[in-house]
Amino acid sequence: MIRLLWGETELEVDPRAAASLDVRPLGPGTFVLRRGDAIETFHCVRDGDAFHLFWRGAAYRLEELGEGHRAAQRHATGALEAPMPGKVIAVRKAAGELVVKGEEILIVEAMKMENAIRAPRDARVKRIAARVGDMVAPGAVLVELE
Amino acid sequence: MIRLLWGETELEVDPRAAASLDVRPLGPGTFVLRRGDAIETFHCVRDGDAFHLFWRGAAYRLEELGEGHRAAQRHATGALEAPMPGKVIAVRKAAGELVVKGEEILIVEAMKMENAIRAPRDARVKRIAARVGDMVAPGAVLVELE
Amino acid sequence: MSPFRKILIANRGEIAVRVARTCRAMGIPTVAVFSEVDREALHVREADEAVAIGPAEARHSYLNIATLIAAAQRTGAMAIHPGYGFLSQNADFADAVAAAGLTFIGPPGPVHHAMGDKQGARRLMAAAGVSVVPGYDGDDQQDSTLAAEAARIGWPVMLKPSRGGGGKGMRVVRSAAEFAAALAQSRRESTAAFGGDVMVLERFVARTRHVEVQVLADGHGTTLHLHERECSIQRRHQKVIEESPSPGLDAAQRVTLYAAAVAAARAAHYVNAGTVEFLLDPEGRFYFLEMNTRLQVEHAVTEAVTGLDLVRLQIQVAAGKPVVLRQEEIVTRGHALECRVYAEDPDHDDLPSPGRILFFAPPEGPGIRTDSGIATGSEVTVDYDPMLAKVVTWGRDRTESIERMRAALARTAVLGVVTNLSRLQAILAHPAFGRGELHTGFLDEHLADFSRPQPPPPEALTAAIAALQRSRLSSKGPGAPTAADPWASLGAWRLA
Amino acid sequence: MSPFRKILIANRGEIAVRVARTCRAMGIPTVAVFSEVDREALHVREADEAVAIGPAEARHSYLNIATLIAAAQRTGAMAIHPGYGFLSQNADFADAVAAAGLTFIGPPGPVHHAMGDKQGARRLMAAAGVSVVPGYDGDDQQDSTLAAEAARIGWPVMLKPSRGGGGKGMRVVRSAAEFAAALAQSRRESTAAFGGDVMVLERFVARTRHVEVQVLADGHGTTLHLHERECSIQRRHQKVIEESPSPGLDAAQRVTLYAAAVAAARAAHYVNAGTVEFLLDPEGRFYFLEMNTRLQVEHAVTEAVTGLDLVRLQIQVAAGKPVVLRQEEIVTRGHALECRVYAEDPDHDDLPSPGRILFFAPPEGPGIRTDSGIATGSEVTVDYDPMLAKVVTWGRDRTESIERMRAALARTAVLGVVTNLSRLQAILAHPAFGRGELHTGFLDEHLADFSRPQPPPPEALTAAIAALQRSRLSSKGPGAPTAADPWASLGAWRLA
Repeated sequence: MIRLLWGETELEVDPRAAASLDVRPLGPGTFVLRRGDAIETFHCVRDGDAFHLFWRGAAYRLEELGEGHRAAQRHATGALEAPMPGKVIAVRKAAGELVVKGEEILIVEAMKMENAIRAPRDARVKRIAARVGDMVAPGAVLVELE
Repeated sequence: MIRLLWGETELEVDPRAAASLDVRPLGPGTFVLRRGDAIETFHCVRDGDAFHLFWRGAAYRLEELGEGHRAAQRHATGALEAPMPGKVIAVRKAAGELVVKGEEILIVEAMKMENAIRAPRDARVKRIAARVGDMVAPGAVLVELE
Repeated sequence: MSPFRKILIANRGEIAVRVARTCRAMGIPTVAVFSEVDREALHVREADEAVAIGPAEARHSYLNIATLIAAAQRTGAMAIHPGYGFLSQNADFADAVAAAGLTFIGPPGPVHHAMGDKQGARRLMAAAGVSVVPGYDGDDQQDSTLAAEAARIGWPVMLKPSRGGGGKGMRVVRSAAEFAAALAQSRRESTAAFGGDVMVLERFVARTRHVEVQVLADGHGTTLHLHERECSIQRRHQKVIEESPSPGLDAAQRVTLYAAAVAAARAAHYVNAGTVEFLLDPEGRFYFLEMNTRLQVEHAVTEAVTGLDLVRLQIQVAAGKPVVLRQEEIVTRGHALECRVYAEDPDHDDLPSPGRILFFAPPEGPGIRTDSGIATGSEVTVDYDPMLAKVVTWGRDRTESIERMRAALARTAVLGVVTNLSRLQAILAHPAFGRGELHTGFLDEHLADFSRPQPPPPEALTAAIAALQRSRLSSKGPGAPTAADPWASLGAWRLA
Repeated sequence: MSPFRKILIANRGEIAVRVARTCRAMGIPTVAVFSEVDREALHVREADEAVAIGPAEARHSYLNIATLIAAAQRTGAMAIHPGYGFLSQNADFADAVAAAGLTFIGPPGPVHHAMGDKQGARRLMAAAGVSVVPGYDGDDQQDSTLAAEAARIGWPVMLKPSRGGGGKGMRVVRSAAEFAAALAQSRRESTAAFGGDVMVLERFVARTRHVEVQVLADGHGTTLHLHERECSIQRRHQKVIEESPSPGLDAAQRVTLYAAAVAAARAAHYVNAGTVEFLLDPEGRFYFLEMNTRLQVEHAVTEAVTGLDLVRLQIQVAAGKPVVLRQEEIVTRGHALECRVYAEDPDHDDLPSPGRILFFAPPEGPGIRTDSGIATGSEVTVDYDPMLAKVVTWGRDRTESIERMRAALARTAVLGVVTNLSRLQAILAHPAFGRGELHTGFLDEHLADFSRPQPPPPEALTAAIAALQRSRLSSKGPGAPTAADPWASLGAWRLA
């Protein structure tokens, strides 16, 4: 079975079922599937280990998982990650300070919108891993809570 | 120099001049040329030894000529060629018959239009190289005149 | 509530795509049909289901009535849209569809029968008091009779297959000497295209305009006109550029014309969308030419100026719904133009140019609509009509729609086959076109020696070689392209 | 005669593309400008010349007045079109352009100055007898004063940067406790986006509609309205879906509204195209909200219903030509909708989703217009607004334009970045939207817990794997793809 990750959800596909399908390329990123008379045009593009799929009006991003690969534990307890690429424009707390649930810890700006990184629970800040002006990638750990 | 054939016309391009141009690909078949501030988006697609170019509203088909290659003598004296792919639907003359200039010798149909192959001059038919029902490729010799 | 649970589109190319789009907006699933060479064609991709209907040759596939009806029944389609061309005006097909318990989206068989051949239509219109071009529409079809009638009418004479359309088999014959060969050729083309070789003769009037009126009748007593289109720019009797409104009509002429069209439609007991074609002579007189009992290629210009979706109206009428529009609600706004892009070489006597579409980019921008049957990678075969796409522009007035069309044509990139785009551009740029001085001989008068292709400018060639160099460089490089230049490896894609 | 020999477009993205297209139709060459990250952007390709204007950060490039004017002078552009956003409402820019002997395509500096900040505009409108939302527009901008005024107005209070637009820095504050933090954040965003942090307070009225009137004044005494747009579907105070006509107005309200808009424009000595925004409360009362002294994002819906090209009109007015339209000639036809496609993740709190566009196919069909700033291969960076494209549909009535929009959105394929297309589809499908029951809290009321993404159906996954398998197979095969399957090698194109 081929194992795929959609968001946090693992999905499986039987490669033999795929091999037996009537799917043909029509142009860059465009394919057509036929099952009897039914026909479906869809779009699929590879992007490193991931691929993007457009099917019946909806877009999906899927990651292919190798043999024995496990979905990464994306949210290690207490680690707050950058939700998107952007620039840190404010840091409100320092290591050792207490934060209450919902309180702003730092602010990342992208596309001219501010996005606050807030405490998910009452906790003490263990480490602030970013400074004002830093460009951060999505998934980068910005804050660790105790 | 790179030698190109456009229709029956031979053209030349200096490959060093090309190498020094600021041309970048933007997508499949799409390129952008910059010279100072001037910018030109154009389309170019390779097709075997030929390539197709779309430049400022006009489309061109060009063939690259190899070293020492000469433009083919496309119209050997007395040979009448199929002007496009199609099906021979009528043959009016046989070998040995006389034809007068403008007279129909045979008819090729393509895209539901009939296209008559006519005698370019008064002559005697040497050979008819196609039969009714034949599918012919462009450039195929259909008739030889003496 | 959708009027039909599913519709089969018995056509291909741009019109099949266009019909499918309206069906999709109406929430009606569609079934495409395809011949062997059309398996990957664009019209197939637009549908929800697709049924193979046989070999490339149209008479065994797109003209095969039994196969088409079987495809509809197998897929559960309740109605069949015939598009234009193929079986769209075939009375037997309309009858067979009805006999199979399905709905034909178009007029019923008897209407096709009455109007679908020019012979009967001329007689019916003359009886209804609509004037027809002086000519011959008799039953005696012997070659000698036709030759005698042609001489009586006076040269030049227009030879027309009684069945058919799209200019196929039509010829102007200028003298008795040419007549026999022309008749034979027209008959062959007519038989091949329409399955019959009855001919009609008409006096050929020079410098006429082709003006037609879109009509819509619902079978509940309402017969409306949707204003006119002018289609005088023709090549080999095939329309090339159409527009609405016509620049050659005044208000009084319009009133007369619309009334004649509605009278013609009523005389024919017309139902669904149709077109009454007229010839407008230099003195401003109208003559009935023929009635097209189907959607026209050029219906998009009517849609642009009236704001109506003709395919939607066709479907509603076919479902038996009365048309709720009143005549006074159907007003035109602005001006629309349509240019037909053909795979024909304007520099070589319009020879068809089949092949693979290596690149296609439709023009984009405000007021531009492109209805296309092709995409990059499509195969244009010798089997069917060479029309690839229609570029339609709309503007507040004729000047603006011409401006937009000129900008649009300059951005319509078709590589892989030769097209008539250079000629379309030349027509649009011609001062006489700008002044609206149109007639069916426009191309012969103004652009007969148009064919003077210019070689690509040296700058373009150098840039093209540079593009190919970049492609080669990167395809020799290490496997995957870099993030900075992700397209490089695609520049060189070869299409053998 | 073209009014300008050449125009520089001081913007990027879809609006720069759109302005270039009208210029092309008018025969006016254009100059694009681009920051370092936009070198290959779509808007650059649409122009005839392109000038680098600095680094990605907007204040050093698209907001750099001196650089833009120098670019215009170097290339010989006679006029500058500012698009929307960036410097489009900047009085200093308009003044500097004029001082450099060039034409600013928009109102002159003093108009921007008067109307461009909400504070002054509120005061001017109140003086002209146009009602404004109860609030505070005073000069005393101390935090404590604003807090006290907010308490006086009564919670909830709307906090708005006096300068700016696009919803940036706007916040609803529900209680005194939240006020200080909200004020600080709005001020930061305002400073970053608009270079100033003066705030205006307004009473927040629930369940209001946002209705605006497009106006056009030529500086020769003619001030016209081009009917209204409703823009009540908003997210984070940013418009998401707009339409014209508004489904929430009756004929009497329209008359009042248009008169108020024209009065507002006249009070502002307005010249060129602009928009007067109103809030319509549940009791049917209008309040002046602000005046946008530029082209709006949503101008395309006005173009669709009026048939006017607003960019063309802007250029003509800027060239000093009187507008020859009469008010009674400006009639709307049918109904138009616009959906803004953003690179934002609707399932994750609308987080921006920059990245490379791996595939983009705009929807096609009758009544659909797409104004896009992207193409396959485009890079969506974090530096600018996340709007990728606008899908505009027109129909004979609201039902038809909704139908067409739903079909269009289902065919708008964007791969590589996450977009809000799923939310747009959910809004269009909502019964309350269909009934026209719109207000600015629509999304919170009806789609607050919209975020329930469904995994791809098993059939889709299997098909996707099949597509990838086919790509791999052929890329392992011999060099050139075969004629029968020329695309196979492209299926697998990797974009690292």
